[in-house]
Parts: sequence; C-alpha cells; structure tokens
Amino acid sequence: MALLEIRNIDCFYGDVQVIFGVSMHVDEGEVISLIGANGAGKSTLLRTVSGLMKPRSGEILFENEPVHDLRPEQIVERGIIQVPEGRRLFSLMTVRENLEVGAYNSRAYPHLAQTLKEVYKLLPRLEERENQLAITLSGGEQQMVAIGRAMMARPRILMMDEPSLGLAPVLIKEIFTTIRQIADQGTTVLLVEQDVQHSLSLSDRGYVLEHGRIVLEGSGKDLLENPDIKEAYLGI
Amino acid sequence: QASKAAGPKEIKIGNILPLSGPSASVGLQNKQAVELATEKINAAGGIKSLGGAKLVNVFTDSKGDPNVGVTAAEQLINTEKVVLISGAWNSAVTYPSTQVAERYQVPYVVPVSVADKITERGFKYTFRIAAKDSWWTDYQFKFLEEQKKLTGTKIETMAFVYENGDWGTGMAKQWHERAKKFGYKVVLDEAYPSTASDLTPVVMKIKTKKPDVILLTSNAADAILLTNTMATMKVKAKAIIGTGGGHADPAFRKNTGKNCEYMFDVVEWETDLGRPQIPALNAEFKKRYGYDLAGESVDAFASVYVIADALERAKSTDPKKIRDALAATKLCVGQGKLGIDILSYDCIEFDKTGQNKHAGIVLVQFRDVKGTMERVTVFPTKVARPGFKAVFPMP
Amino acid sequence: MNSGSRRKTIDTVLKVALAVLVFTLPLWIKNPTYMQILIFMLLYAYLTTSWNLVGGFAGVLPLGHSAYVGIGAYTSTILWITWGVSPWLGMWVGAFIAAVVGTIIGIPTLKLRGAYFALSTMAFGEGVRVLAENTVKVGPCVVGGPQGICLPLVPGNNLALFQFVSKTPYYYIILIMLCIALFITWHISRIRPGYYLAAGGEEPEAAEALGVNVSKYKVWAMALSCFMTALGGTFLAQLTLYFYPKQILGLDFSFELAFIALIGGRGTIAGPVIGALLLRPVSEFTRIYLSSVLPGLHLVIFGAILILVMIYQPFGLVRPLSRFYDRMLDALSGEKKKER
Amino acid sequence: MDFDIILQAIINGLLTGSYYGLAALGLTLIFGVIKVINFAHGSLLMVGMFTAYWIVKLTGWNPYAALLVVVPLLFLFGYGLQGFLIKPVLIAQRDVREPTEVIIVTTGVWYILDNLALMLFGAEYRVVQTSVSGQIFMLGDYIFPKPQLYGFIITAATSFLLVWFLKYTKMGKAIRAASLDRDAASLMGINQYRVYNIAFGIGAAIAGIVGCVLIPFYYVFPTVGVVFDVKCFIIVVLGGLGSIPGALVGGAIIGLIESIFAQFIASTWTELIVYVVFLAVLFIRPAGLFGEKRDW
Amino acid sequence: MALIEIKDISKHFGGLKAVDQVSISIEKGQIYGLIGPNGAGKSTLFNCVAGLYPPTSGKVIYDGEDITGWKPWNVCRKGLARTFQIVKPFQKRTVLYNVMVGSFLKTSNPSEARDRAMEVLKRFNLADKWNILAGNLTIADRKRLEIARAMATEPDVLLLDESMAGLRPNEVDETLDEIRKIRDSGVTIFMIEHIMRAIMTVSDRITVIQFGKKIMDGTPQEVANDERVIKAYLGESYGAA
Ligand SMILES: Nc1ncnc2c1ncn2[C@@H]1O[C@H](COP(=O)(O)OP(=O)(O)OP(=O)(O)O)[C@@H](O)[C@H]1O
Ligand SMILES: Nc1ncnc2c1ncn2[C@@H]1O[C@H](COP(=O)(O)OP(=O)(O)OP(=O)(O)O)[C@@H](O)[C@H]1O
Ligand SMILES: [Mg+2]
Ligand SMILES: [Mg+2]
Repeated sequence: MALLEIRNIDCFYGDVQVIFGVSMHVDEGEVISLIGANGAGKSTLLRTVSGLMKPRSGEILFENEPVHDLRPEQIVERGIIQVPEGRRLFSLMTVRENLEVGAYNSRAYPHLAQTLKEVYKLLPRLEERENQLAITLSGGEQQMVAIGRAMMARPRILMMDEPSLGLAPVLIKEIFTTIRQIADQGTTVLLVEQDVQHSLSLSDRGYVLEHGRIVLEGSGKDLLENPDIKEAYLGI
Repeated sequence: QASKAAGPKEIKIGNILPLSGPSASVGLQNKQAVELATEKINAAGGIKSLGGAKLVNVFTDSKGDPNVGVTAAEQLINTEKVVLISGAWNSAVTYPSTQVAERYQVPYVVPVSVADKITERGFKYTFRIAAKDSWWTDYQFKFLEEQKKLTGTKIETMAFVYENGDWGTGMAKQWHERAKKFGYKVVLDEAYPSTASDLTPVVMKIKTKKPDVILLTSNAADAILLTNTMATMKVKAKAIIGTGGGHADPAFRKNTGKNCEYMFDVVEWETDLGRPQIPALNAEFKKRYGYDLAGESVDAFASVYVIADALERAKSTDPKKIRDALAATKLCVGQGKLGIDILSYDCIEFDKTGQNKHAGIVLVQFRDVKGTMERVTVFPTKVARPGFKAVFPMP
Repeated sequence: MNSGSRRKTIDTVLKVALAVLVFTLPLWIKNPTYMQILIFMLLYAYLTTSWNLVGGFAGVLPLGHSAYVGIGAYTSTILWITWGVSPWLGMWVGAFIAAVVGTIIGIPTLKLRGAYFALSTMAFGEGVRVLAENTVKVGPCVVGGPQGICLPLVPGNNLALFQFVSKTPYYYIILIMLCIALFITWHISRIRPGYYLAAGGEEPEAAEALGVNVSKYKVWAMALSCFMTALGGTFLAQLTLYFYPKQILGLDFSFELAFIALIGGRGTIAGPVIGALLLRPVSEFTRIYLSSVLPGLHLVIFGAILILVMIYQPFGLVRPLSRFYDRMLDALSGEKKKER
Repeated sequence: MDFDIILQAIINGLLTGSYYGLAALGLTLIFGVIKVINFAHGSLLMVGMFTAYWIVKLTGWNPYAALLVVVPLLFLFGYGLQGFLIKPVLIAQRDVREPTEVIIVTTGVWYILDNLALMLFGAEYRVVQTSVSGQIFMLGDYIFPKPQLYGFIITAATSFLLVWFLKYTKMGKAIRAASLDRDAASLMGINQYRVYNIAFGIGAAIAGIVGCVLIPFYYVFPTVGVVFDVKCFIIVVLGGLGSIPGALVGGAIIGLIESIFAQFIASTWTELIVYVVFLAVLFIRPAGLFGEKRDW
Repeated sequence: MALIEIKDISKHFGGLKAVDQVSISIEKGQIYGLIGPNGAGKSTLFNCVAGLYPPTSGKVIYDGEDITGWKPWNVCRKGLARTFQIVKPFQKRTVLYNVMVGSFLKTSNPSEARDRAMEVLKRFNLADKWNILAGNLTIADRKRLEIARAMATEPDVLLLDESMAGLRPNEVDETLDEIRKIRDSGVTIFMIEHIMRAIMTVSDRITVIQFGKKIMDGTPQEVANDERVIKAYLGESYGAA
C-alpha cells in the first residue's frame, strides 16, 4: 500500500505553471529518488507535499487520506517531514535548540529526550557541538543538523531536498551514508538529488522529472543503467 | 442677500475648535458652552430684528493645527457661507485663521485665545473677549506685591516653570519683564515639553533652587503631573501660582487632591463669584455635561450673547454691518443678558484693536472647604468669596 | 492601419484631455476652499514625489522628511523677514541647506537597514523639531521657538514676494513644481543613477560588486530629495503664511508623506500623485463632515481606510488602477494591450 | 553641583528608565519576531492604562491587582490584532524580510484606538488615586517614590520571565525559530502565524503591564501613547532592534540622560541631547548597542 | 610578475580565524582553482580580495597596485568582477535590467548600456529571456545571469564562487565551455568549486585550503594525488584526470 500518493497535481507560481499532472507514489519503507534538471520542479513538488504551496488541481494522499488541503503544520503532525533545500537552520539558536524545535509537533514532543538520544547516536558530531550557534557551523555540519532536526520530528516519511548541494566530496559520502542508515532504521525516504550516482545507487526506485512532468520511472538500478540518464545526468 | 423682507430663518455661525488632538478636551467644553448659549438665545426668540431668525452653529475641527484651521476658515466662509466665525481656542490656530477672515472681511469673534498679538495686527474684523495674556501676569504680580505688604512676608526669589509651547513661553517673557520691574531675582527659568512623560527632573531642579515663589504655566496633564511630583519630592515654596489653563481644568483639582491645597491660580472667572445667576447656570451645565463651568466656557458662553447682540443691532446678515455692530458693542451686567450677567467684570466693550477693554481677571486659591477641594476667589478682595482670605505664605 | 494604433490614439486623447483639464481647473473651480484643497493635494503630491526619490527608488523608508520641509520654510521666511530677500531666492538657499543637512544625515543613516533607517530618520526629524522649538532667536533672525513664524501680509497679489490673495497663482506654481518633480523622477529612473539606485536598494552587495558605490548614490538621492522637499517647504510657508514647529516639523507630517507614497505605490512615478489625490480628499472631507458629529470619528475612519487599502492592495493603488485603465482602453478600442 | 542631588537624579533616572525600558520591551519583541514596527504600541499602552484606570476606579483594587485582568485582556487583544489585521498583509508580503508596508496597518490601528478612546472617554486627563499613589520610601535622605520603585521591580520580573520563556519553553523556542526563518519553522510543524499572534499578544500584554505600572503616578488620556511612542522607538534602536537587554539598557540610558542633564540645562534641551546621543550611537554602532549585526 | 598577488591574507571573525596567512599568486590568463572543505574560508578569501571584507592582515596586489581594503565598487572598476555563492539577482527586475546594471560600468549612455547588455545576454544564451523577472528564473539561469552580469562590466579578472553547484552534469559542461571561452577572450579566472570533475579539468593551477590555512598548491594532478588533500577533502582518490 502506498504511504504517500500524489495524484495528477498541477502547480503554479502566479500564472506560470511549473508542475503538470504529476503522479507518483512512495511505499512504506522505500527509498525513492526524484531526479531532474534544474528548475524541473522538484523543490516545488516537495513544497507542495509539505503544504507550503497548494496544488491548483489533483490530490495528495497520505495513508489514503487527502492532505493537500492541510496547513504545513498539520502535515508535519502527520509525519511528513522535509529537510529543505539550503538547510535553513535557525541561525542564532544552538544546535541543541535547533534539534528541540525539530520535535515541536505533538507526535514527537513527548518522546523528545528519547529521540534526541537516537539522533545523537546517528550523528555523534552533533552532540559534540550541542551548544554551538548554528550559524558558526561548517556547511557539512549544518547539513547534519538539518537532517538531525528532521529526524527529531519522528518522520513517517522524510523528504530531503538536495542534501549534498555545495558540500565537499568527503562530506557528500558521509551524508549518503547517514541517509542509508536512516533508511535502514525503517524510515521512508524521498530524496531529491543532483548527485544521481550516489542517490540512485541507494534507492529502491526513482522518478525522473523534466519540465514539470514525470518522464521516467524505474528501480534505482535500472535508471542508473538507462542510457538517457547516463548521458543527461552523469555526463557520460 | 436674502435678508430683506422676511429675513433668513437661520443664521449660520462658524465655530473653529480643537475637537480632536491634544486640546480636544477643552475644545469640547467650549463647544458645549456655545451650544447651551445658542439654545437659550434661540428659545428666547432668536434674533428678533431679523424676524426671530435662529442661530445655527457649524462646528469644524481644527485638530489644534493651524493649517487645518486655515482650511476650516476658508471652508466655513466659502462653502458654509457663515456670516461670522468664532474660535479657535488655540492661539496658534486663531492667529492664521483670523487672517483668513480679515481677507474675506468676515467678522471673527475670539472668545478665549489669549496671545497678545492676535489683536495687535490692526485687523478690522477680529474681536477678542478674553483678556490678553499680558494682563494675566499683571494680576499675578499685583497680588504678590499686595501680599508682601499685607503679611510682611519676604519674597525675593522666583522660579518660572512653564510648558514650552506658544502660550507658556509668551507668559515667561512677561514674567521676566515684571520680575525686573518689581526687583525679584529669577533663580530658575525652566521650560519643559508639555508632552513630557516624566517631570521629576524639573521638580528636582526647583527643589535645588529653593525659590520663594513658583510661577507656573501648564496644560492640564502636566499641571497634574507637576503638582503631584512636587508633593512626592517634598518641594515647598511660599507661593505657587498657576496661570489658568491646566490649573483651571476641573481635572486638575480632581486628580491632585490634597496636593494642590493652598496653590494659587489666576483665572478670568470662577463659580463662586458674587453674581446671582451663576449657581443656576452652573447647575444646569453640570447636569448636562458632568462638570462645572470654567472661565473659558464662560467666555465662549458670553461670546454667543455678544454675537446675538451684534446681529440684533445690525439687523442684517451682511458681514460688514455685523462688524460695525460688533465694534459698537456695549453690553453690561444687568441688561438681562444671561451670558453677560455671569461675568467677573462689568461690561464688554471693544477698543479699536478689537480687544475687550474691560476683560478682568481674578485670583483663586485651592482650599479645602468642608472636605472638598474648591477654588476660592481671594483677589481682588472686593469680589473675594465672602468669609475667605488668601492664606499666604502657603503653610 | 497597424494594430494597436486605435488604442494608442484613445490613450493619447485621454491623456491630453486630462492634462488640459488639470491646467484649466482654476477656470472651473471658483470656490477658494476647493482650490485650497486642490493646492494641498498638489503640494502633497509634490512632496511625496520628492520623498519617493529616497523612499521609493533607494528602497529605504524615511520617516523624518518634515525636517526638510521645515528647513525650506524657515530659511526662506527668515531671509525674507530679516533681510528682505524674496522667497523666490530664499527657497533655493533653503533647498541648498536642506541638501547639505540631508547629506550629513544620510551618510551614516543610509548605511542602516530597514527599520533602523526608518526609526533613525524619525528620531532626526523629532530632533529638528525640538531644536526649532527651543530656538527663539539666532542673532538677528527670529526663529520664533514654539510659536513659529507668521509671515507679514503683503497687500494684493504680489508675484515678486510670492504672496497672492487669489488661489490661482498658487495652483499654477505648485502644478509646475509637481510637473518638474515628476519629470525628474521619470528621467532618473531611465538613466544610470536610477538603475544604480534601484539595484542598490534591492541587493546592495550585488550592486557594489558590479561597481556601484551604493551609499554614494543613496546619499545623492537623499540630497536631491531633501533639496526638492525644501522647495515645497517654502511654498507651504507662502501659502499658509504661518507655520510653527509642531506642525511643519511634526511627526504626523512625515508620516503622511510616507503613507501617501505607500498607499499610492512606492517607487513608482505615478504612485505619489495617485496617493495624494486619493488620500488628501479623504482626510479633508472626513474631517470637515464628520468631526462635528463625533470628535475623532474621522480619524477612526481614516485609520480604517489605511488598513483596508493595505490588506487588499499591499503594493499600493497604482497597480489596480493602471490595470483598470488598461482594461478601459481595451474596452474602448476593442483591442488588447500588446504584451511587451 | 550637589552630590546628593546628582545621586537623587540617578535614582530618579534609573526608576524612570526602568518603565521606559519595559515599554520598549514589548516593541522590541514584536519587531524581533515579526519584523514589524508596531506604531500602535503606545496605543496598546493606552488601552492598558484605561483598563487599569477603570478597574482601580470602579473596584478600588490595588493597581497591581489590575494586572490580573489587564495582562490577559491585552494579550487577547494583541493576539486578535495580529491575527485579523496584520496577518493578511504579512501573507501578501511573504517573501519580504522586513515588510515595511505593515507600518501603515499598525499606524491605522494607532489612529483607530486613540480616537475610539477619545469617542468613548473624551479627551480629559484622568488620574486615579490608588493605594500607592504619592507614597515614598526614604533611604537616608534619598526619595524613592513607591509607584516607580514597584515599577522597577515589575520591570525586572517581567524581563526575567520573558527571557526565561523564550529560552526554555517549547513555545518560546518556537517563537525564536519563527523569527529566524518562518518557512523553515513551518516545516517543523510550527504554525508561524499562530506564533506571531502569540508574540504580538505578549508584546501587547507587556504594554498593558506598563499601563498598570503608570496608573499610580501618571494620567490617562486618549493620546497618552504618543508620549511614549517616540521614546520607545529611540530606545529600541539605541539598544538594538529585537534585543531584550538592549531595550532595558536603552531605557536606563534615556532615563538617566533626562534626569541628570536636566540638572544642568533646561529640560527642553535634554530632549535634544537624547536625540544627539541616539544619533551618535548609531554613527558608532549602526546596529545599536546590543544589535546582532549579521542578523539585520 | 603575477597579475594577482595575495600575500599572507588573514581574516578573523572575533576569535575565529576564517582565513589564516594564505598566499596565492595568479598569472594573467590562468584559470586558477580554489578548493577546500566547507567552512575552510574560501568564500571569505574571495570576499577579502573583492573588497567585501577588509582583511585583518596581509595584502592583495593587483597588476602591481596594492588594492588591499579597497571598497567592492572600486575593485570592480579596477577590473575584478565577482559572482556570489548564494546568487543575488535583482529579483524584481528583468534579466536585461540586471545585466544593464553591470554594463553601465563602462558607459553612462542608457541605450549603449542596453545594447552591450543584450550582447552579453546573447553570449550566455539568455537573450530570449531578457524580459523575464530575474526572480522567476531557474537556478541554472540565475547562476548564468550572475556570470553574465559580472561579464557585462568587461572585467580583466573574474572571481567565480561555486558557479556550478546544483547544476546537472551536462549543464556543468556547458558552463565549463563558457568559462574556457571567457578565458580565451583574455580574462583571468579565479574560481571556487566543489565539483571535482569541473575544477580538475579546467584549472591550470589549484590551491587547497583547510581551516583557513593553505595546505598546498599545484597542478590538478598534484592536488588530486596529494595524501593530505585526499584525507581532508576528497575522501577517496580522485581518478586523476
Ligand atoms: N518563488 C517562485 N516564484 C516564481 N517561480 C518560481 C519560484 N520558485 C521557483 N520557481 C520556478 O519554478 C520552476 C521549478 O522550480 P523548482 O525550484 O521546483 O525546481 P527544482 O527542480 O527544485 O530545481 P533545482 O534543481 O534548481 O533546485 C522553475 O522554473 C523556477 O523558476
Ligand atoms: N560574516 C561572518 N561572521 C562570522 N563568521 C563568518 C562570517 N562569514 C564567514 N564566517 C565563518 O568563516 C568560516 C569560513 O566561511 P566561508 O564562507 O569562507 O567558507 P567556504 O570555504 O566558502 O565554505 P563553503 O564551501 O561551504 O562555501 C566559516 O566557519 C563561517 O562560519
Ligand atoms: Mg530545488
Ligand atoms: Mg563558500
């Protein structure tokens, strides 16, 4: 059964349509990659699922219940959590406070102490930096905090928007390892990435978005071997 | 105009008053006094020489802002076609708006604005009922001189404390001249912003200088704050004398309580004056609006009678004729005009600058009369409340 | 006939008709009160247009422009009363002083961002007011302290001394001043300084990286804006013949200029004019007709109008109005506006 | 000059500065969180004062007992104000960091509140005699007016509570998060507009507290807010917009300047000194004394 | 003598030494790369050169002239144009307007500025989007606009801060071609990039910094095979191009 199902949605910025009748689904426990060119509409899709913008038509179901009419915070309550593009940490709060705010929703808040321990275990570096202001962290550390913060919300599905953007090669590896660990612990992951090689190889399935339309769908392995993908996204 | 045969049924009088903004409170009291007087005159048959025409007041709000006042005057003259304007309480508004009236040659009766210069510009159409502000300071010093002689108190030093507006600074100038004339030493000359949120620093300064006499010019709010702060900071002087305005405001007594006891104030009018019509009128006013008549309301009240009288004699609504009638005004106590019978002086008559030459002033002291704080007239002695005498120096 | 020319013709005809109307208004309106309201409308449009040079184009929000109106009024008046200098000359001196003061204040404050700038300029404006209220005399010059200055009346219509009994000359003077101010803003928006100002207002760091000395351009805009504002100050003094600090240097005045711009459409050329045309009559007429009913009611209504406009048209009224005008043209000509 | 006088002036300055600071505190909180200059702040203070006035007048309560009514009332009032009037404009300007246009709304609210009060209560000045009015506490020869002294204590307590609330409670953290990045806060499940409502409500409640503090020694009238408005703006900019210690220190500085300088020069000029000091600080520290430069 | 001499530049933020005694010298016509882990201080170094921050100590010599601590606009007028890691377009303005702000540097005539801007837009394949608001561009186009705008000032040196981050591989290739073309037109390029495939293929020389300090500099090959670089930055050996 699909955990998240997107049915035929259209999205607009003002009068400009950027998503055209996109349908996709994510099953419980899966890791899904969403890849596509710049401006294809990947971030827009995630923003729509998170409720930051409304689809003009179509519907989004989570556990078979429509969520596209809900406000962002209500969607978070359901367990749909996004790690936004560009980290978006609360710059003048400490690492720990950032994590605590992550657990704001009423599902996660009662388990705050417990979740915090789990997150520290997953990302030990955050515990070391507990009391540092987020703004003083390096880019990689900031990305870790962003992921940790999302984990604090006890996601049913974790959506990540380009977690590797602008990171040094050594950190990119670390981030993907972390994502793999999260998935292995049973969290469903929807991953938007430019680094197609890394992301597809750890994904169960993938979708390719072009100009606001899904043009290809398949298992991670199939897509990696697809010659069009190879040419367009791997530069081979 | 249409004033010939039957005469107009209504005569429009323009009133410019601060109905919003910082001086709205007094503006409203003036409006009420004008309305009451108009009602009485109309009830008594209106302007008989014009076929019993009724007076109709058109009120416009000046916000206490001269620009607005100017526009208001133009609007009253051109759109409302009033035959006469009355106003504007704030000297700053009266000043430019009388200028407009002068240009259009429409008479302008000024009940209260006290700035000297209003009637000192050679205007033909401006008439003022209240005393000029220089006359007020005269009384303050006259009083001091007399008390010095009477009680043998030594008075050498003075402090001037006043709001830094038009009015306060004008008064301070007069004080300086008179202090020099009578040989007092001015130990403190302190203007303060009338919107001050805290007057403790000013009071501290008074306390340091230890003046014999403190002369005050304040608006209502700052008068209250100043008096209460002086009490808190234990400031003492032989005499503290206000200059009407805030000290005359009923709110002052109500809100300072015991703290204002024995303070003096100069005022154009007081309820305890020995005029038989006052109690009834005051009772009526109080019942209607909830507070006592004040000097300024009385001036406004009287002004309507002056206007009605001029119209009566002009037998016309032609502004020029009204002006001439106004210039020839001679209204005295005892002619059966309620508005005149309640005045503290005997007649209203304009000199050639348009200033009411008889306008008089009295000095009151705040006294505890059977448990309530009252303003008791103590000077000039001939109009003093029977059985009362100034307590000087303040205990 | 090529497409769109019909639309263009109608557009031109309407605009010319409007211009003719504006320039012949004094012939139709005989009532000086209405003339006075019109003159004030134009004056506010002029002052706001000047304000808009910094407030709109440089992307900051000055809330102390009454200081420069005051500088203009005080300078020309003091020069006239003390030395008999015609206000026509004095206004340039006032404008020059305002520009210098604006520059001195602008250099530090224009580096500040958003609210800091707004509140600092506001504090500066208040400071100037306090200064004026505490200065009664400087040497031979009467400043008047809190009582302000009353200009001596000159009999009749006197062009040389900038004083008229009739409202018509005032109307044409301010109309011409407004036209010049509009031309200046329009011109600036199309040349390099205009581009630099807008760029600096939006993304100062990016603009600087492209060779724009952002603060310099902002200070220039400030100086020019203050210069023009002060000219308006002299006009105001000559029109009302009386001014004093609480009014001409008041906070309300500064606020009103900013409101007119924001309600009209900040940073647009027509915005200040539209704002003044709409807001001034509203505040005048509600005052005239409502203040005697219930004191304060007109300001409640004025406040409510401000809020409603902002809730429904947060970017000002220029946008919906120009859209409306386009639609009207479409309807009249039966042609669609060409998309550029 | 007498040392005693100076010391008394310092005492007065600090006591006065404390309620200035408290008045500025609500303003700085609202700006810090919503990035809106609340020009209606003085009017909220006025509403608080009138409420306290009527409570004391009608029931004869201790003025500080009025806090029990004033604080929740003003909180709800501020909450609604933000929710109904400011929110729509904020939504329209979602991408703007400091939506300056909102000042029109807050100024509109200012006009409306002040003039509604005028229509309801008239323009007269009202003072109510409370159980602490005019009372003093002497320490040696130095006078501590009790109402101001209590005001000082209330300021300290309020600031402490506010800091504690923002730092340690769930809602406090949410408020700070939303002030730093509203979209990201949404993604954490924080309803940003509710958070704004609450922050605005708290700011209004603090204005109400100032109202209660002022009632024993100051008078109420519809435009009383204007007296404090400009002062509050100077204080918050001086201290650094959005900074809590900034508001308190700024208040103390202004109070001290007014009180001490007035002993040497005319008090109308002290006002000017306040402006000069203010501009001087901005020249040296454009972000104010406690402002976070990188944040603004 | 080198065109740009960066001599012992340091930049401290409070106690943080974001850049610590870094020296780099860049020859005319070179494409010079700067790499290092996140937070190593690369952007800060750029900002010191471009005048956004005054360096705490050290010197920047350009073409024999000491430009240390110059204001950004003066640096730009001197011929060094830069792009920002986080692109900063004038969002509410059209693409053409954005570029015209750049081209106004060399001319004050609006129509000439317009013509020059259009030419630059053509070069960067943005000509057909000239009338779009910059805020509505895709990330890739914004990055391109950022470069176009800088190029409109007709600089001698171009400083590129992660101009390819977030681009697809084939877009990266396009940008690389553009960069080579720019270099071939005589412009010296100094660039920061995390995409190894890009920086390793296009750079003539690379400096690596970590914790604000320079670890090494050398040719791409030397860098790619350096143990310290692999450990600190690459994580694994990058198959030397
Ligand atoms: N706030 C906005 N207003 C108008 N248009 C926008 C806005 N944000 C994005 N767009 C447009 O919507 C389209 C899709 O953008 P989106 O950010 O979803 O793409 P993306 O696939 O995430 O790209 P990237 O890889 O660059 O992050 C683009 O054409 C973009 O220009
Ligand atoms: N204005 C500033 N104030 C305080 N610290 C700063 C400032 N700018 C940068 N830093 C700090 O300086 C260090 C270097 O930052 P810089 O942006 O130069 O890194 P970078 O090498 O460009 O990293 P990335 O590859 O992630 O862009 C970081 O720790 C950063 O937090
Ligand atoms: Mg994206
Ligand atoms: Mg960087």
